[in-house]
Amino acid sequence: MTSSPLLVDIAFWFFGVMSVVTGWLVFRTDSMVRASFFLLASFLNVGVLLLLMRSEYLSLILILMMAGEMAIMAIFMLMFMMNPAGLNPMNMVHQHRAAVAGGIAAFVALAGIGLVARFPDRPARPQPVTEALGKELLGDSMLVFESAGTALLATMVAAIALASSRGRYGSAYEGSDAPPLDPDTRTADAPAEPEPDEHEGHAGMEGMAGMDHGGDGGGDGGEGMAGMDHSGMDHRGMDHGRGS
Amino acid sequence: MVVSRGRPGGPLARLAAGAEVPVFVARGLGAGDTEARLLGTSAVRVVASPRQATVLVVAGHVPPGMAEPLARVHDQIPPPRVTVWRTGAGAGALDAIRAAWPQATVVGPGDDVAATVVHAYREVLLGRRPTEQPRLADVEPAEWRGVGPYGQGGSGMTGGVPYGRPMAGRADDLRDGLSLDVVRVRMGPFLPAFPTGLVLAVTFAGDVVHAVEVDDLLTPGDGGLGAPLPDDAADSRGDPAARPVRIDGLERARCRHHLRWLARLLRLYGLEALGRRVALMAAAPVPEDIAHLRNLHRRLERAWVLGRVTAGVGVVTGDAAAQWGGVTARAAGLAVDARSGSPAYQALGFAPVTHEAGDGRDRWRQRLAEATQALELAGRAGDATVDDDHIEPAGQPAPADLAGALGTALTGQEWGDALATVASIDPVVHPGAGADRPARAEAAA
Amino acid sequence: MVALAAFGAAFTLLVATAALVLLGRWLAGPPGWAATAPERVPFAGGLPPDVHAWNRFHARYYVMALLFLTFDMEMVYMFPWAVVFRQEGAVAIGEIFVFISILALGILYAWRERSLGWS
Amino acid sequence: MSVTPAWAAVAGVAGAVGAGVYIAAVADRAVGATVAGERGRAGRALGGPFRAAALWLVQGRATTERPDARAWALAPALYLGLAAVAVSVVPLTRNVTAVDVDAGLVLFGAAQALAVIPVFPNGWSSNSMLPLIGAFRFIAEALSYEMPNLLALLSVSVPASSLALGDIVTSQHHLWNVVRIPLGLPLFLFAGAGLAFWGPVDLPDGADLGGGTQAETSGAHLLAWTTGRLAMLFAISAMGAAAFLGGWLGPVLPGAAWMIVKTVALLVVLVSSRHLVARVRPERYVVISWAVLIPLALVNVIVAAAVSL
Repeated sequence: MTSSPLLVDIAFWFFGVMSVVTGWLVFRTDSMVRASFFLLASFLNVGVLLLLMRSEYLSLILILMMAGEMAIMAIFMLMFMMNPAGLNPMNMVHQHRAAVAGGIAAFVALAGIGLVARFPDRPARPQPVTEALGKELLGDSMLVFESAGTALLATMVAAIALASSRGRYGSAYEGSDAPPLDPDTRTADAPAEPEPDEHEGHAGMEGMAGMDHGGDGGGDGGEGMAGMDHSGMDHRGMDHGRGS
Repeated sequence: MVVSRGRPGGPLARLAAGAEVPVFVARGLGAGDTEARLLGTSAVRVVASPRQATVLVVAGHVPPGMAEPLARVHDQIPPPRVTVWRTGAGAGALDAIRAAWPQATVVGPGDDVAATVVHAYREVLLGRRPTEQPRLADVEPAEWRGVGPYGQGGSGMTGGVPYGRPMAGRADDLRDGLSLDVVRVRMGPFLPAFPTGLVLAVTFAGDVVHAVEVDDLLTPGDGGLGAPLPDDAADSRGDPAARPVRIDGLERARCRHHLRWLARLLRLYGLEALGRRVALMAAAPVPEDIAHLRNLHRRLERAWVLGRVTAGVGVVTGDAAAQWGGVTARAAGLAVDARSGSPAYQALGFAPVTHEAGDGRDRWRQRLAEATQALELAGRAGDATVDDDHIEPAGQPAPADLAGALGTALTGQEWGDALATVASIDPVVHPGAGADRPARAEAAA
Repeated sequence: MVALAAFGAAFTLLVATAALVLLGRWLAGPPGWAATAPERVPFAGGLPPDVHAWNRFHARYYVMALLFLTFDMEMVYMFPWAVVFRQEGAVAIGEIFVFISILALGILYAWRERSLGWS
Repeated sequence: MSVTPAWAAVAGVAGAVGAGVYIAAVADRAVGATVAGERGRAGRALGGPFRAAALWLVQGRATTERPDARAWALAPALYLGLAAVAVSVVPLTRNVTAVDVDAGLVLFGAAQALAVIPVFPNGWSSNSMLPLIGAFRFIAEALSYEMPNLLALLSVSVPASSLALGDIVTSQHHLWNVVRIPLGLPLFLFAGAGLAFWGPVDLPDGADLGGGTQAETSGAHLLAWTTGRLAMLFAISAMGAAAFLGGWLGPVLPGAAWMIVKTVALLVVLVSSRHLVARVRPERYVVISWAVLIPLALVNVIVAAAVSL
C-alpha cells in the first residue's frame, strides 16, 4: 500500500517543525539531561524525515546510533558541566552576535542551495537501498570501507591514549612531569615533585578548574546579585561552550 | 472515579489486600531473628526501599539518635502505611512504644511477627484501620525562595541553596585525577544491607567511595524506644545464671546466626528466593541440615556463581584482618578462635576453620563452613559445657578503631563493592563505635 | 519498497502506549501524595542528604564510552554487508574478516591498556 | 506484503504484551517459590500479579524534594512504549505481523537502543543519590551490551540475506539458527537481560542501591516500570524465538502455536535467571562484555557467514 501523499506531507511538516522546535529547546532548558535528550529528539525527528524520503535503512540506523551517542553525550555533559541539573538558572546561549550572524549566514546559504538547486520532480525510483549500499561497499567502495575500519581503529587507539589515566604499565601519572601552567615555562625545568599532582597533570581539566573558580568566584564575591546580568550570563555560557 | 475506587476499602484495595505484603524492615539494636522470620514467610516480601513498602517493621531497641531517622523512614513509606514494632519484653518496653507510636502495632518476642504484619496490612487496605499520619513535622530543610533575581536558590552557577540544599562541591579524585564533584551522603542506619545501627558518611566521587566516616547514633539516653529482643546468637553470654554454658545450644545459635547473615547476603546479590530458603533453614537448623548446607555450598560456588561475583571484593588480610579478629580474621587465614583453648571443644575434635584470601568470597565460605561445623559440634556435644573465657561470639566484633578499619576497607571502591564489603564483614556496631566492647553490644549481634 | 503505513502503525503504538501509561498514572492518584517535607526527603537509610544528589558525576567508564562511539560506527557498514553477503560470496567474507580483525585490534589494545574498567 | 491497519496493530500488540507480561510475572513467582523450596503455591502465583498491581494502584505515588517531574513521568511510559514497538515487529506467523517492514531487524534494534534513554532519567530525575548511581550504571551496562546485541541480531540476517523478519524465519526452514549459529542465541539473551536489567545483570535497580532507579518510586509509577521491564523481556523472547528458534516453523501445530510456545520457553528462561544467578559487579560486567562477548559476537558473525556460503 502506498501512503496517501497528503498524510506524508502532513507528517513531513510535523516532524520537520518538531525537529526545529526540539533543537531550539536544547538552548532553552537549564538541565543538561534535558538538553541532551532534546537534541536526541531533534535527531529522531530528522530520522523520521529520512524515512519519509524513502530511505528506510538510513533512517533507522540514524535513530539506532543517535540513541547510544546521545546517551554518551549526556554523561559527558553531566561530568563536565557546572550545575548540570540547572538547579540555578543559566543561559546556554553565548556570544549572541556571532551566533546570530552565523545562524543567519547558514540559513541564507542553505536556503539558497534549496532555491537554486535542481531537485528531481518526483521521489526516487523505489529500490532496495540497503542492498545497493551493501553492493557498493563490497564493490567500488571496498577500499573506503576498509579505510574506514582503519580510521576507526586509529580513533580507538587515540581515544584510549588520550583519555585513559592508566595503561598496562600502571598509572599514567607515575613518573610523568606535570605540564606547565605557564606557557613560558618548560616542562623539563619544572621542579621535580616527589608525587606529581594528578590534578594538575590534566591540562584540559585545569582549564575546567579555572573556569569553575571563575563561576563560583563571581557569585561568592557578591559582585552584585545583579551579577546575573547579561555579561555574567554570557560568561557562564562561554564556560559551557568550552566545556563541551 | 478511579481515585475513589483505589482508596482503602474499595474494590482495588480489597484485591490488593491479598497481595504479598511489601515490608521494609528497620533493624534496631537487638533485632534478633525478626528479619529472618519475615524473609522466610512467603506471604511477605521484604523490599529494599521504604518507597516500595506498605508495612514498616521495627525490630528491637531504637536509641534516641536513631529515632528521627526511623520517623523519616516511616514517612517515606507511601500511604496506605502501617507500622509493626517487635520489641523485647524489657521494663515496660511495649507500653513505652504504644505511648510514643500510638498508631503502631506492638508485638513481643513470643508473637508471630509475620502473621501480625499480614493482619495489619489487610486491616489498613480493607479500611478497618486508618493509614498512619506522618511522624515528622512538615518543615522545609532550608529557606530559599526568591533569593536571586530569577527566583533561584543562590548565587552564580553553583552557589546558594536552591530548593533548600546546597550543590555538591569539587575534590581531587583518588583514582584518575579528574576533579569532579563529590557528594557526601550519610548512609544508614536503616539501609537494608547495612549492619545494625551503622551510619557511614560516604563521600562519593561518582560511584566510587572517596572517603568514609563513621557516625555514631547509638549513644544510649532518654528517648530510646523498645528493648532488644533475646538474641539466640548471644543468649549464652547474656545470662549469668546459665554458667557454664552448654556447647550444643551455643553452636546451634552460631549456625542460626550465620545462616541469617547468609540469607541477607543472598538478598543483596539479588537471590531473594534462595535467601528465603536459607532463612527458613535458619529458623531451626537440625542435624540433617548438614547435608543441605554442604549441598548449598556447592551450588553457590557453581550454579549461582556467587563465588565469581564475590571473589576479590573487599580483601581484608594481614594486620587489617588481625585488627578485626573473629570471622573476618579466620576468613583471611588467621586461626584466632577462643574455642581453640577450651578442653571441652578439644575433646569434640574442634579445630578452627580458616580460609585464605580474606575476600568477600572467603567470608561467606567461612560463615557457611562455620555454620556446618557448628551443627556438627552441636550434634556431638552432648551435655558438654564451656566456660566464659572460651566462648567465641558468633557475630563479627567491631574493632577498636571501626572508622579506621572501614575507611581502609572501603575507600576507593565502587559503591556496590563497598556495600558488599560492609555487608560481608557485618560488624556488630555499638555506642562509641568501638572504644571498648561493652557487654550489651553482643546482645545486638 | 518502503511501507510507510507500517511505520505509522509503529509510531502510533509508541505514542498510544506512552499516553496510556501517563493517563493511568494521572487517574491512579493525584500527582504526589507527599505533602510534607520529610516525606519527600530522598532515601539513604533514614538520614537527610546534605547536598543535592545532582552533581558533576564522575562516570568511571568514559574511556569505554569513547570506544563505543567508534564501535557504533561500524554497525552502519555491517547491516548492508549482511544483506548482500550471499550474492557476493567469498569476497564478502574476506572483506568482513579484514574489517572485523581491524576492529578487534582496537578492543585488544583497549583490553591490554586496561582501559575498559572503571578509571 | 500485507499491511495491518494501525488500530489492529495497536490492539494486537497490546494484547500480546499484556499476556506476555502476565506470563512473565507468574513465571517469576513460580520459579521463585520453587527455588525457595515452597510447594503448592501455584494457585497464588496465578493471581499474584493482579494483586500486586492492585496494591500499586492503591498506593500513593512517591515524589522527592526537587525532582525533574516531567522527565520522571515520561520514563516508564516511553520504556513501555518502546517495548511494545519491539514486540510489534516480530512476526506471529507468515502472514501476521503488526508492523511489517523490510528492515524489521533494524527497527527492533533501534527500539532497543532507544529504550536505553528512558532508564537514565528514571534514576536521574529523583535527585537522590542511590537512583542516580543506578542511572549511570545503566549507561555503562547499555554501552556494553549494545554491540553484542546488534551483532547477534546481525548474524541471523546473514543466512537470510535480508533484514526482514519474515525472510529470517523462512531462512530457517531446514535448520534453525540456534543450531546453525550456536553462539547467537546465548549472546542475544544475555544482552537482552541487560536491556531489561533483569536478574544477574540488574545493575541499575539492584538491592545494593536500595532498588536503584526504583528506590524513590512507588504506586502507579512502579507498576508501569515493572510492566515495562517484563514487556521488554517478552519482546526479547519473541525476537529470540523468531530469529533463532525458527519462529512459526514446526510440525503438527499451527504456526502461531509454535511461536507462542517458543516465546514462552525463552521468557521462562530469561525470567528464571533472576532466581538462579547472582548479580554481577558493574565493572566486571563491562570488562567481560567488551573483552569476551564482543569478540565472541564478531566470531559469531564470521561463523554465520561461513555456514551460509
